Amino acid sequence: MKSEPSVRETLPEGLTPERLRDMYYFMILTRVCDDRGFALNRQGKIPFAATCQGHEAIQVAAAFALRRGTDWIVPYYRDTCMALSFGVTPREQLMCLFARKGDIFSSGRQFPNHYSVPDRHIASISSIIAAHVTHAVGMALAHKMRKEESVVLTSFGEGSTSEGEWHEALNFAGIHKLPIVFLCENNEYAISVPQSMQMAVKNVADRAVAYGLPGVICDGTDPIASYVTVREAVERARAGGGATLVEAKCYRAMSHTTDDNQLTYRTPDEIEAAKKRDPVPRFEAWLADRGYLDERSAAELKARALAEVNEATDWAELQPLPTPEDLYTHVYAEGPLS
Amino acid sequence: MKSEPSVRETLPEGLTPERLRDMYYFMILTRVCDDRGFALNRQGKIPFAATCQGHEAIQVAAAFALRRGTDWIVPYYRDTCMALSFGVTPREQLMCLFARKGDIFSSGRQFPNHYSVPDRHIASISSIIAAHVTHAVGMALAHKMRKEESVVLTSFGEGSTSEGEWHEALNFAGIHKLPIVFLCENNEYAISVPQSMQMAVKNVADRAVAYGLPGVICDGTDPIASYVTVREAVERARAGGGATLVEAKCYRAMSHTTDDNQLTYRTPDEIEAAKKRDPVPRFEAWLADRGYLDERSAAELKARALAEVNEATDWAELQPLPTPEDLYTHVYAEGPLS
Amino acid sequence: MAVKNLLEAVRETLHDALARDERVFIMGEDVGARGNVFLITKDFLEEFGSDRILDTPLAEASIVGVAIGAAMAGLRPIAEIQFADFIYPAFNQIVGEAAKIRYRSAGGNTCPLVIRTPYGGGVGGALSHSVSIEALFYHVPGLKVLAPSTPADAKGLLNAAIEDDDPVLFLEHKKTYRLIKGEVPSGNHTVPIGKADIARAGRDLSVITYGLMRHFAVQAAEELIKDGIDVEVLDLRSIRPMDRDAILTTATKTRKVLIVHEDNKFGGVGAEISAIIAEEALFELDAPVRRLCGPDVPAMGYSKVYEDAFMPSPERIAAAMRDLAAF
Amino acid sequence: MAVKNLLEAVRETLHDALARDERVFIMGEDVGARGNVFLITKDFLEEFGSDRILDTPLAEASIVGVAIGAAMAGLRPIAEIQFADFIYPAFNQIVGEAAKIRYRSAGGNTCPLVIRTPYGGGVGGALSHSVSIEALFYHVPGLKVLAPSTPADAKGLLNAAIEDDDPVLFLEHKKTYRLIKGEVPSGNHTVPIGKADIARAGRDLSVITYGLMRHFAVQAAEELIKDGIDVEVLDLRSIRPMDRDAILTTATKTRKVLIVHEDNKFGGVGAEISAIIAEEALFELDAPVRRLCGPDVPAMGYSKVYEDAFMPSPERIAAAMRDLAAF
Ligand SMILES: Cc1ncc(C[n+]2csc(CCOP(=O)(O)OP(=O)(O)O)c2C)c(N)n1
Ligand SMILES: Cc1ncc(C[n+]2csc(CCOP(=O)(O)OP(=O)(O)O)c2C)c(N)n1
Ligand SMILES: [Mg+2]
Ligand SMILES: [Mg+2]
Repeated sequence: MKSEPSVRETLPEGLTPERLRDMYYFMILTRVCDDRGFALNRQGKIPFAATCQGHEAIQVAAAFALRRGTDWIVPYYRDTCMALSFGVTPREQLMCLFARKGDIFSSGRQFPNHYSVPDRHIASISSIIAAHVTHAVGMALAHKMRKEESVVLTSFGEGSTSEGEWHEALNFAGIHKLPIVFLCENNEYAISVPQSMQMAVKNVADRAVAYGLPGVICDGTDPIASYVTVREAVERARAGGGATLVEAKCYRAMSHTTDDNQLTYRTPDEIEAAKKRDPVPRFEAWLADRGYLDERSAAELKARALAEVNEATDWAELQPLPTPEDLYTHVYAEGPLS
Repeated sequence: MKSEPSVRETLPEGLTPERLRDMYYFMILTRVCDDRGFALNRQGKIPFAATCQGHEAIQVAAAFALRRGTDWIVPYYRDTCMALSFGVTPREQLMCLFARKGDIFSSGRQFPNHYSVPDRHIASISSIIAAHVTHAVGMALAHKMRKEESVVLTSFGEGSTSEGEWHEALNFAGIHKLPIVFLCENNEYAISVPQSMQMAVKNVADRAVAYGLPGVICDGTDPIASYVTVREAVERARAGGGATLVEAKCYRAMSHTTDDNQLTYRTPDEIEAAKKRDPVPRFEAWLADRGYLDERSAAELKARALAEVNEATDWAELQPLPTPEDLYTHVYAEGPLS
Repeated sequence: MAVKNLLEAVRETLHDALARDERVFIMGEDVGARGNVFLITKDFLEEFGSDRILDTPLAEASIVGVAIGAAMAGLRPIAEIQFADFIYPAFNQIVGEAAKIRYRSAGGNTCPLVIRTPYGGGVGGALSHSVSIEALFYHVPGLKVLAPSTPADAKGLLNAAIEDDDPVLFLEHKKTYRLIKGEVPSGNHTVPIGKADIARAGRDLSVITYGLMRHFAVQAAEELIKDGIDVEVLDLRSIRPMDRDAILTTATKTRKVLIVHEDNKFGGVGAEISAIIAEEALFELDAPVRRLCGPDVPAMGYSKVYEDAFMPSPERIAAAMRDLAAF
Repeated sequence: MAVKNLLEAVRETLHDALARDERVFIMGEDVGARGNVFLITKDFLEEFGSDRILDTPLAEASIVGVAIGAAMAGLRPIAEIQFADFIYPAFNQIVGEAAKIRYRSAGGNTCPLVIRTPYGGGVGGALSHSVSIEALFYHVPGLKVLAPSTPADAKGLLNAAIEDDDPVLFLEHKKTYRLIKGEVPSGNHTVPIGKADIARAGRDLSVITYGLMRHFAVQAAEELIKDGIDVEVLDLRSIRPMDRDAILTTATKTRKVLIVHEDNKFGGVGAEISAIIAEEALFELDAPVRRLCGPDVPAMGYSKVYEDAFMPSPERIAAAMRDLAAF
């Protein structure tokens, strides 16, 4: 860590040294959870895990830019850090990794990271890319109809913007000036397909004009810049200014999932180079430089994160599996029919 | 008709006085066919007809801007004038109106104006809005793969641009720089839904940037301006410059179809005002002013158009209907199965 | 009770639901100023305002997708697909999403959504405005699929659908809109989902059907009774869930079953009806389980010749009944 | 003949078709550098170039729609949907368009298109990577639906599909990719579309099935023969067109039929199989036509407990066989 004298500066509205440390904590907590998922997979304890490494900054920023208890998120499968920063606990995260009966997102029915915690304002998604974006729009429509203050933030990758449903969602939100933020986490790849084969434009944000929406870009590896950008979009939505398309430039630091092998489509050099963009050590250095975080408290936070995740792992592993009878629950309100 | 001395001027490349008169002829021929469809419907002789009144200029211009025998069109149900200008005969048009067995587009299976004349480079469409746009893209892809000179022009209304498939089509064409022209005939309505409830942008052409395509606008009621605009797009495509989104501003001068009643959603004043934009008399005056057309030849052409359509009507009406057995043809190459 | 046609019954039901429950709203193409292409929502825009009578963009996936989101947020959307032929672009939202939301979230999220759409032929709709879609959806767990045939059932089942806590696909046969009239109970009349209706009681053979064909079957039955052949007609009304008991009861009662639907035969709803009987009542039968259905061609065409050749008619149904009775 | 697993058979067939016929090309998500998520198109990009091995945008409707246009223009596209669960957004293009192009244009346009997709469970695919989709498509006239279960049939039917002049949906069961090995004829081996295969001849009862379940059924049959119960196993291979003759032949031969498929029971392919028998061979049967299928719940879940509870197993199939044999 650099040893320059610490620089104090005025923080963006809504951020305090306290909250900065919280943001940092959720980033490292996420990193431990993320590594844990891949480790459990290697140990053969779970069949599958996805990563969000490289996306932590924009995700924690998005969660912090929203008003908890009022606003909603409709995240996608890569949003571990957004979820943990929006109220999901490490135990809940590990329960879905272990697909236990007590997994509150889906009772072990969906792949990990398919969050659903209605009472904490996190809506359910499937694995079908972009299908949740129109749902987020419908939720925002309901909030507007009921004259509620709530803003909806929904996220997706840059590849998802190729889906027809994504187009229909943004078009609808633009027409009705809905209180929603469309967050694109542009990590340059859709599994193996690079952005250049996904679209003919340089920025996903360039697509906003087609819907009469502002399109803004931020460095998705910088939590402060990301926070400022998302917050502005959220408050515009809350003030009746309608939707915004936010593009956060980031990078997927690992293979798409434990089922993928990134070396089949990108070079070791590219992967190495990307490591320099890792948001976690960079934010830690930024905080330290400014005296928001000293080595001791950083070490403490890391220890706490590790302890939390260890505890959650041991606990979740011991929780009961679903039973064969559980296959038949929640088909219809009345139970299984026909 | 005004009696000023006639003004000669240089014509856009590809146009001659001869071709101008041909364009005019196809416009009036179309108008007679169009009125005939509605008249036959009122007489109870056919159950359904659609109109293209108000769209004639852009449609004839598009057909003339293409290279017959080389280029392809994938038109939509409103493109009567484009079809007649691209080789469809009045007899063929009346055969589809009467749903006769000999209807070459579909043997009386589809609604009128669902053209399909492969040997004249007109591809088949269904009634499912925007579904044909990806097909046009696939045809352009095939032409590019085979290194052919052909350009594909596909058309649709402004409402069609809301469909997800439309987005996917333009995105694909943009990525692969395909030789295709996307022609939007913006008549301000999708049945009863005005453009303002269809999209949050003023111009459909504004959507082109989302696909890295040029988006250009022309007065779709002016055949010359339309010709120049489409031709430039066609030649850009042929030269390897990729796709263009052309927006032709026009107006649907009548109800959506014989099943619709425009008075439920637009005022008599609006309808009256739009009459001033009728492309046919305006082009006739333009030609006359410049001495390309005198009253006598205009009258001759009108008489010829009426005679052609009368002959086609009488002839088509006498053609045999499909037989019940015809229900079973062309299900699979091998015939009906299972 | 007032006599109404099926279209009026649907219109009245939608109107009363909008007036009764502020969570209810309607979204679809041309449902506003135009009042829907069949005029089902005529004047609703003036009465309920553009917030609750939403003219949507021309985009079916988002019509359903946005409605799903609104349903997840606690509203009771009634989404309209202008013609059943145009529901295909929304297939992902209906089958991949709506049907699985409760299940995938273990009950955390729900999707109380009604999707209304006019289907079927006989009105000159040509290749792309005549399709029957029930067989493309009735296989999907998590969905309910209703196909009422009388104005009273249209009202009763539509009310039940609106009150239901799960997604319901509500199919309205275009030909029944003005052709079929009947008494409609006033007030908030509901018909339980999943219960078939004996349209005509009989002793000699059973016709199991739904939608427009219920009426054609009853018409044919009235012909046959003149020759002393007494046909029972069972109208399923609800295709998923399906009334197994009613199917098995009529099959074992008359011991001869003819299944009739307009949709293509192969893999149609009739296949499941027949399979239920073959599994549960095989030895109660005196004749093979027959199916009279639309032929296995992609669609009925625009020419009336095609339409007539495609659709089962009262005459063809009567002939099939006689045939089976004589077996 | 070389012994290969089903994945290798598909890969070899695609490779040879690309080498043989320049009209053939492959388009889909991650089929290029990645070589498909199961590595089926591994190294194709290097060998055939990016013109013929097309990494598409993440947009299924256009994967199929663009392939349709290319097919209309005379090419022979092989479109890949990465997982069957993601074919829903392309439903309109497959059902509304591809299936009707020849018919609607009275033969003027054709659509020689192959759509390949991996389906089915048993590989930990969770709720959205395990679905069976055959019942959502086999009802559609104009389409062909194939579901091979052996490497040899995968090759033979895929070649037949590529040569076919109409759209073919080609279903590859994920679990068979590496599990199922067998001899694969070299060269341009084809298997006729619409012909079932007797996987095991037997006297006492017939199992009619397809896909992975063919192997589970044969396995179960080998158990039962130890007790002297001799089971015939018919593998449909082609779901549309369906081999009615083979179905009726085995049904009338053993007089007892058990239908087995992994897909949900209600409205599944088994319904049509049963209905064909109930219509044509009812009085040749000594037992009800039974169906052993996936339960009527939206999906199998991520936990292996759900997968095991959902999928018919050799043990469950054997039990159902014993039950029926004892009837
Ligand atoms: C409709 C659909 N098609 C394909 C897939 C398979 N798939 C899962 S993730 C993915 C790539 C997504 O890329 P992007 O949207 O950029 O998000 P990222 O994973 O890069 O964060 C694909 C193709 C899917 N889940 N859903
Ligand atoms: C997928 C689909 N949805 C709905 C319809 C019904 N419909 C037919 S034409 C039309 C309006 C089309 O408007 P636009 O694209 O602007 O073309 P225009 O008719 O104005 O030329 C609608 C909604 C359809 N044919 N297909
Ligand atoms: Mg990405
Ligand atoms: Mg329009």
